[in-house]
Amino acid sequence: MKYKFLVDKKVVEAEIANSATFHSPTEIKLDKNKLEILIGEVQGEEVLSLFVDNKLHQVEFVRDENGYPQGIYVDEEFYSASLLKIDSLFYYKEKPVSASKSGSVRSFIPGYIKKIYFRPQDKVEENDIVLIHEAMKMENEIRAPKSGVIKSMGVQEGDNILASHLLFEIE
Amino acid sequence: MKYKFLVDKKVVEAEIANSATFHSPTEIKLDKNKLEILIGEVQGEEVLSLFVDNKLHQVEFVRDENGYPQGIYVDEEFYSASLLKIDSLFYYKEKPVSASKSGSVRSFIPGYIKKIYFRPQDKVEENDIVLIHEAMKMENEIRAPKSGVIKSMGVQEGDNILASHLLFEIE
Amino acid sequence: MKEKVLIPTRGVIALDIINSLNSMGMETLLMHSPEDALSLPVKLADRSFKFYSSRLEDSYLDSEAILEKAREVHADYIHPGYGFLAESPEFARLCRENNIRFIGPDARVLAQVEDKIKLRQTAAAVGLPVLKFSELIHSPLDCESCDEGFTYPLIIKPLKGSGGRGIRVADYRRDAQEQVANLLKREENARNGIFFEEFRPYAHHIEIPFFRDAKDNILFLPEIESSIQRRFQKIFQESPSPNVDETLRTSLYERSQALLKKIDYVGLGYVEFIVENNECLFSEINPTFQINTLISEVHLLSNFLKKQVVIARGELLHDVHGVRIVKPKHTVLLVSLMAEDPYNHFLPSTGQISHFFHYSTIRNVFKTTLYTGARVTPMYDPFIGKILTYAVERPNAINDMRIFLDNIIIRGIRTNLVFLKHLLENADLRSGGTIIDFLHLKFDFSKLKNTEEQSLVAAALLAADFHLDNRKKNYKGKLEKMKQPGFFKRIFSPY
Amino acid sequence: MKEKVLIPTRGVIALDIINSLNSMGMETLLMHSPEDALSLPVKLADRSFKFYSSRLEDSYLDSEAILEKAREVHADYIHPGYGFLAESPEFARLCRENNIRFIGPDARVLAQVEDKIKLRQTAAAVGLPVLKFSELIHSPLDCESCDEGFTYPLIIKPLKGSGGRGIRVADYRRDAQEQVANLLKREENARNGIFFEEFRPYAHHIEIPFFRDAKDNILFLPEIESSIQRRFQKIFQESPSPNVDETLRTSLYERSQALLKKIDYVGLGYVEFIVENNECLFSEINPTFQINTLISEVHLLSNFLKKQVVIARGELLHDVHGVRIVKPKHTVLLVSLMAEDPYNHFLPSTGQISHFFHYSTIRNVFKTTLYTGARVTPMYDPFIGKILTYAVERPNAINDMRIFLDNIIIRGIRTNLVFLKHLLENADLRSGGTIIDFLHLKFDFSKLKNTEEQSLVAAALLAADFHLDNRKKNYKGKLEKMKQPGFFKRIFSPY
Repeated sequence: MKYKFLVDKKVVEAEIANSATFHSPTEIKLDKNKLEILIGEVQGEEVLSLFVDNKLHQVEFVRDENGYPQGIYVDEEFYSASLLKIDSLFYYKEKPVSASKSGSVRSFIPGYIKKIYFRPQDKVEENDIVLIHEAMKMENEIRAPKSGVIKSMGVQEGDNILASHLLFEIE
Repeated sequence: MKYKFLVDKKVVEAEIANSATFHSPTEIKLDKNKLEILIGEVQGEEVLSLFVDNKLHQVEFVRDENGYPQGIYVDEEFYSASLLKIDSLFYYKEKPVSASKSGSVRSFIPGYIKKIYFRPQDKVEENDIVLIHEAMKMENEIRAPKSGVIKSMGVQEGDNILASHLLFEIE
Repeated sequence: MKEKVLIPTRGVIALDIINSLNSMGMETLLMHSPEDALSLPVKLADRSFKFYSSRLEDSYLDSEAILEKAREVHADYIHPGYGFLAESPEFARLCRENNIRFIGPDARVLAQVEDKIKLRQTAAAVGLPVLKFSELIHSPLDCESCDEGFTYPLIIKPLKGSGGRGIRVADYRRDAQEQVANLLKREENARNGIFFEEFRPYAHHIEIPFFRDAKDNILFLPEIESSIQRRFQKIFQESPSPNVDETLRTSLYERSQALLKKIDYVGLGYVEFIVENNECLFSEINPTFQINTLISEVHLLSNFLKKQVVIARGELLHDVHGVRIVKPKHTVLLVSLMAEDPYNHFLPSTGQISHFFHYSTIRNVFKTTLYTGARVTPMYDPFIGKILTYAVERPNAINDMRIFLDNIIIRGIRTNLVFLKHLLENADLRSGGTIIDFLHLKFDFSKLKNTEEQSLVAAALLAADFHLDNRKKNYKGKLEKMKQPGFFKRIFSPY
Repeated sequence: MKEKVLIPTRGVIALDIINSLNSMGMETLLMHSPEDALSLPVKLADRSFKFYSSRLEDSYLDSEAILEKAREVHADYIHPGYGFLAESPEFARLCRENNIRFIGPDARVLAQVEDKIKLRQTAAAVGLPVLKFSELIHSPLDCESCDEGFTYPLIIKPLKGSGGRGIRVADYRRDAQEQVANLLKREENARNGIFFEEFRPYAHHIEIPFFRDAKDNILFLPEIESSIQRRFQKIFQESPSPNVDETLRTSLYERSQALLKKIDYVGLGYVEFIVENNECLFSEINPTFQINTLISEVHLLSNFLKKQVVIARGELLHDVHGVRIVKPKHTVLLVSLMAEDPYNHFLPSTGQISHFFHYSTIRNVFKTTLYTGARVTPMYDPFIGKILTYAVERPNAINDMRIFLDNIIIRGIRTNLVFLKHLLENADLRSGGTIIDFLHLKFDFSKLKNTEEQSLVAAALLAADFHLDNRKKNYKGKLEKMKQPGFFKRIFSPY
């Protein structure tokens, strides 16, 4: 089988014998190079160790909600990646539609509401600082995405919130 | 409520207020002494931290198959223990019958069969060394519990075995 | 009867304090927020007491609650760590009034070092060249007058406060005005004011650690260079500095001595200088026990905190008469482990540690709050550990550090480990060219990835993953569309 | 092009070797048994290769398989660790024939130290008092003649072999005969024979670590006392020994030098003496890299293995001309962490590590194969780690060790940690009274538990457990008979 990937903006083609299970050292052709992959210990479904050219690697796959690769960590280093082709069949990936309503603002990381400068029904100008969202030592000034009226406040000063918590809505 | 325990051959009586849940610091009377117990973090059913007089302890309960205490590890130190009395009602514990057939010999810890000196049908005298069972660096000489004939061998030289594996039977 | 020390602080510094005090045979009583109930300090302290809330004002900053507990448990001392109440003259005064020894300089000294502008004026008065600063700023309008004689970019600093909190860099006046406006929204800044300070990207940040007692006996330790910072947090520190020669060193000590005598500083502290070419400009004094105290302990070969306690007792440094300067036998390095994702703009990364492993080696110390199962919460500082190595030759210390970083595995959160590894391979760092704006001027963040060879390994693994998945599917006789591709578990870790 | 070192060994020693070689910029190629596939060395080595079976004869003792792999990967060196093939003249010879450098003394030297009786005769010939030994024993019948002039208890030792394997103590002749009979059942003992040796319970076991090159240059390191042993495994080691004064030290060095010159020993080794009063009797020479090499590294402040490699290259010790004796600046302590249950006759304890945690401090090293998730198998040695501390003052080193042990948490198996903690609090140990039969004569195993206070805590916890259980039951309205009493989970661990 042939697989074509985009790895950090470089196209790489990999060829693997159909029969390969990697339970014995198995060669993968990569463009002009060759690498040998071997699965070490297995526990039930889970692979506990994996060798490339007899070198043990720490590997972490980052997949999208459909399970397709978005990237991979190899020994802590991250490589963006996407699948282009399997053998001759092209592979099209449908982007998930993100469900963000304009005017409603959510936290992008967990944190702590340090200060709030407006109350519901207050008028705000686009780019006004509505509140200070502190995550660890960083103070993030959360600004109004557009001018309008504060419809609702999702937080109070002193709240600890998780990521994508509704902070406020503007109408 | 009053509880009476045998802890390392010493009888100790403990008194606890019926309502005690230890979610707030709660006193336990022990003979002439007092200790305060507090449950710290809880995760679901599991208690993650436990304080005695504000000191965090690592605790491990050793229970018999009925769940009754046989001992307890406190900060790695072991205390044999058994319950004698709850309030006025005495508590009798029924000993489990151990199912060891005389003549059949089992390994008491996991290990490796280093050497076997007899074959099935061989005559053995009581106390003859039948095989060498090696666990880590220790060689354990496994002897015949009685005189007789080796009825069966449960192992071969070089076997790795687990605890209570049948080693051999004598008739 | 053991002496009791109440420790109302958290994190790595709490670990340092507990560990030192335990080895001194003192009883360690920790106060911790509910958020920190499962933290390592709670596990290592002799006893621990929970604040009722995790809000800073109701926990580590609640001097009332702390003093009440101190009275209740009959604490002999309070060690405030750093940050929080450690620099508060008010708190030091309250401790004295309650007959509890505050481990740190007394209220008088803390008040003197708290006001950064006054302190520089005092320093200038005794002949020290000081880092250029502006008039006090109380409104965005002040910027126009105050930035006179400064060139942008410049630094905006609150008059009081510490730990890099609230420090900003402004690239041009309008930027300055905006940032000043925002900074002044914070009540304490509005009250105390803020000021401008010159920004010297090519200079070095040098600290002189010292102990001084009431009889003007001073113990000086080898200078620490902590130029390399991110968001004004120290990332890489070393001692002695490769950028300080004997002449400069001597004058750093002399100037420090003059200033300390002038303000009659008693206790542990760090005199901070900005050094460029042969200029060394006084910046400020840090009056607290610090992360990098560990560096000085290696030079001193003894427990630093012991001396802090001696001075808190009002005694003299028994092994110092006049000025004693400790000469370095090693180059000591210290890097900061942060719960930040280097692949996502160094945003804080929080969660539970699913795997934690490190393999300790000789001449190396790793102090961290992490353990398998620990939680990193968004409540606090992303600083989660420090790693120290030392060797006679600087390059060996750097190599040892580099190798040790490979022997640390952390799963469950993202950390700056990769970043640190690349930092330690940076040619300018290895040649000693550590400067204040190092990360912008000398470090290539795009380098954070990808040797050619490694990306091939990545590709091979991706292919293997898909291939095994295909086989699985074929085996199950489902060839058509892959529903959930990927054979390997999402997180796959050999440790 | 990195030089390649093949490492056909396991456990802590493999970690030491991999770590040292990595820091020397050499490529580490590990060979491991299937049983060890998830072990730490596999994770830390550059590359690793699996033996096809876990039987010793087919793995770490399979010189054929090892040499074949060495040829296949073009290894420049083989480091055999200790035990296994490290002391085999045959294997050293095979390495040479295959043009692979064996890191250790050559076949000639190994053959000379292998035969313990011949070696003592050689030592006696150059004027060293030696530990009393008997004729060679080939049958239980020999005991009667051989124990002449000995007083029971005496020691029974195989002529060849190492690591405490096969060593026994006999309390009276009949006992000796039985044990001899059993020992002779082992083929190698039957072939090589065994012998008696005097047992001196109040003596000290002293080792002199050294490097010697082909030009008779010798580097001597401070002596190591390793008197305290269990089942002939070293438990507590320290250097320098509190029982060796300057005069004695000098004669230990002089005698070692004379013997080493006589047998023209080239490489790293340890000369072992039994010291009692002012007598010091030569016992044997250990020719391998060892667990306690770490102690010498602290004294030397440098990588020990580097010198081993230099000599394996056939070069001279570049920094030693004539005799160089390293003077100790610290007292260094080393304790052995064993997977043994101190509450069950120290039987080996095996299983998977559910929690592993240690908090590292300064002047302290913890080398262990443990990590959360690791498995301790019954296949091998229960030795799972070593802990080192050092300080200028011996009592401080002991205190640091004691405190550090409290900062280690291991769950899933039983270890000798409690035993070590009590050992470090033993008054005789603290006063330096470390003798060979220490554990029988000076250590109270019943002390392994139970301060009064602690057993009250135990009782309180038991009561709380039952009490909460009662409440639960009442709440559920079941008051009659308790089916599964106990509220807390069976294993309850705050870490």
